[in-house]
Amino acid sequence: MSVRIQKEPFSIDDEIAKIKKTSTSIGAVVSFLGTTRDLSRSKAVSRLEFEHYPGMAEKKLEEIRLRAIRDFGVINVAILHRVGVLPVGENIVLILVAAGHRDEAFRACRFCIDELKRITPIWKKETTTEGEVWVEEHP
Amino acid sequence: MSVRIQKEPFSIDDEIAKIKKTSTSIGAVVSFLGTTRDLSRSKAVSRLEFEHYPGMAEKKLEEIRLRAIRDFGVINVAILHRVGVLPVGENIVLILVAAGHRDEAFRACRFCIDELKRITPIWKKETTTEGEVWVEEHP
Amino acid sequence: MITIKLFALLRDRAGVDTLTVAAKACRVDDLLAQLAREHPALAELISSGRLLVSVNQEFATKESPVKDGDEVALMPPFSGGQGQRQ
Amino acid sequence: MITIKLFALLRDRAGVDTLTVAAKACRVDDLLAQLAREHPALAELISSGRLLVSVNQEFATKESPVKDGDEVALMPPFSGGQGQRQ
Repeated sequence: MSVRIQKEPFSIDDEIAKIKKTSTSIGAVVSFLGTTRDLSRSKAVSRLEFEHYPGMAEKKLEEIRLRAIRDFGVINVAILHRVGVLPVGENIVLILVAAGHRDEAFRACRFCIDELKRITPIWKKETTTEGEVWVEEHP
Repeated sequence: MSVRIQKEPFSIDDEIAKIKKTSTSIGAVVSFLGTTRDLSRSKAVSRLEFEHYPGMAEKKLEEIRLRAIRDFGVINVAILHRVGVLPVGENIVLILVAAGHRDEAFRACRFCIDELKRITPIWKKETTTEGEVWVEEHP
Repeated sequence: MITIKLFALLRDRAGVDTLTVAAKACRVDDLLAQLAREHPALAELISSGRLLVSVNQEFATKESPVKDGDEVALMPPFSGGQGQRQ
Repeated sequence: MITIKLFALLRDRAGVDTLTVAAKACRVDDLLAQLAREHPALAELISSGRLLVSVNQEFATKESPVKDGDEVALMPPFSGGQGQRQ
């Protein structure tokens, strides 16, 4: 499965090994890793929780993946997003783009994270010193 | 050391864990991984060897690293390149860019790999079915 | 029956994650108006115009048709991903 | 003495990775001309104009000065990195 939403941590080395096994023409793997910070809008974050719309979220990620492969001519794409309560400092989202050339890999990876934020039904709740808030980002 | 040239394999998870420890403001890590392919100019590659100019190669990588941090406003950069005889399919080069925002992380990572290829004294020798050749890339 | 799924802030406001409403075939905006009347806790968010709506897990507009048996979701602006400091 | 370091194809052609030449203070192009005369195996590559030259591990031009004790390197075009198929 090249698109996954899960509570568990992921290993980037493992995911890269998996994607490399899918083709022998891969020369470049560009990845985006999103991590939780300890500050949000200048307030200390003590706790983060991610929630998704099961079914629709996976479907949107798979759409993004297939469009990236088709529109940028890359070899393969993997997208992982974690949900549930996550401590500060954890890895949240991973996008891997495997390609023959680096140029298309960079552009496809950038496309995937921008689209993920735009069309994937996932929500983040932050607990800061001022209380809990569902974050609304304006990408 | 945020710039390394080594014979040994590297773990991307370990390198990301190291760079994340250097700041609590990191929200995005963009990475470029270059791997060896089994084909080069349509010929099957059986063996790869990388050689570097010890001293000058590290110095150029550190220059690239510091320019990326300064010019793109990213938080930290790590650059690793392997040398010696490497089997096909191995990871060759890793660039990690840690930043607050994804935009600057993507741009700085792209800058680093372009500059690495342009100004770092590292050479690749490929053994294919047609013999050995020192590769001259024209990036 | 139409199933209404609520997420994030909407679910917190409503106190439940799923509503069912008896509705004839209508448009998304008709359904939203009915929900706002029947569930005052959601009225402010619905009228804000900032919610996204899906019908059977595809994005819908105010004019999209809704019929018996459909799964409709009311969704606040998304915030997945990370990597964007504000 | 000036130390000349040779890499990759240049080293293979010369059969050694380091040469030392007795040279007075001069320019890079003078040094290259002397090397081409003393080491015919390198002459073709030196005259190709495609080599990069460094003096004390900094990139140099044909006009750069070289003096006793310097470390000069003759370098074929680089091919580090990977991730570019041709």
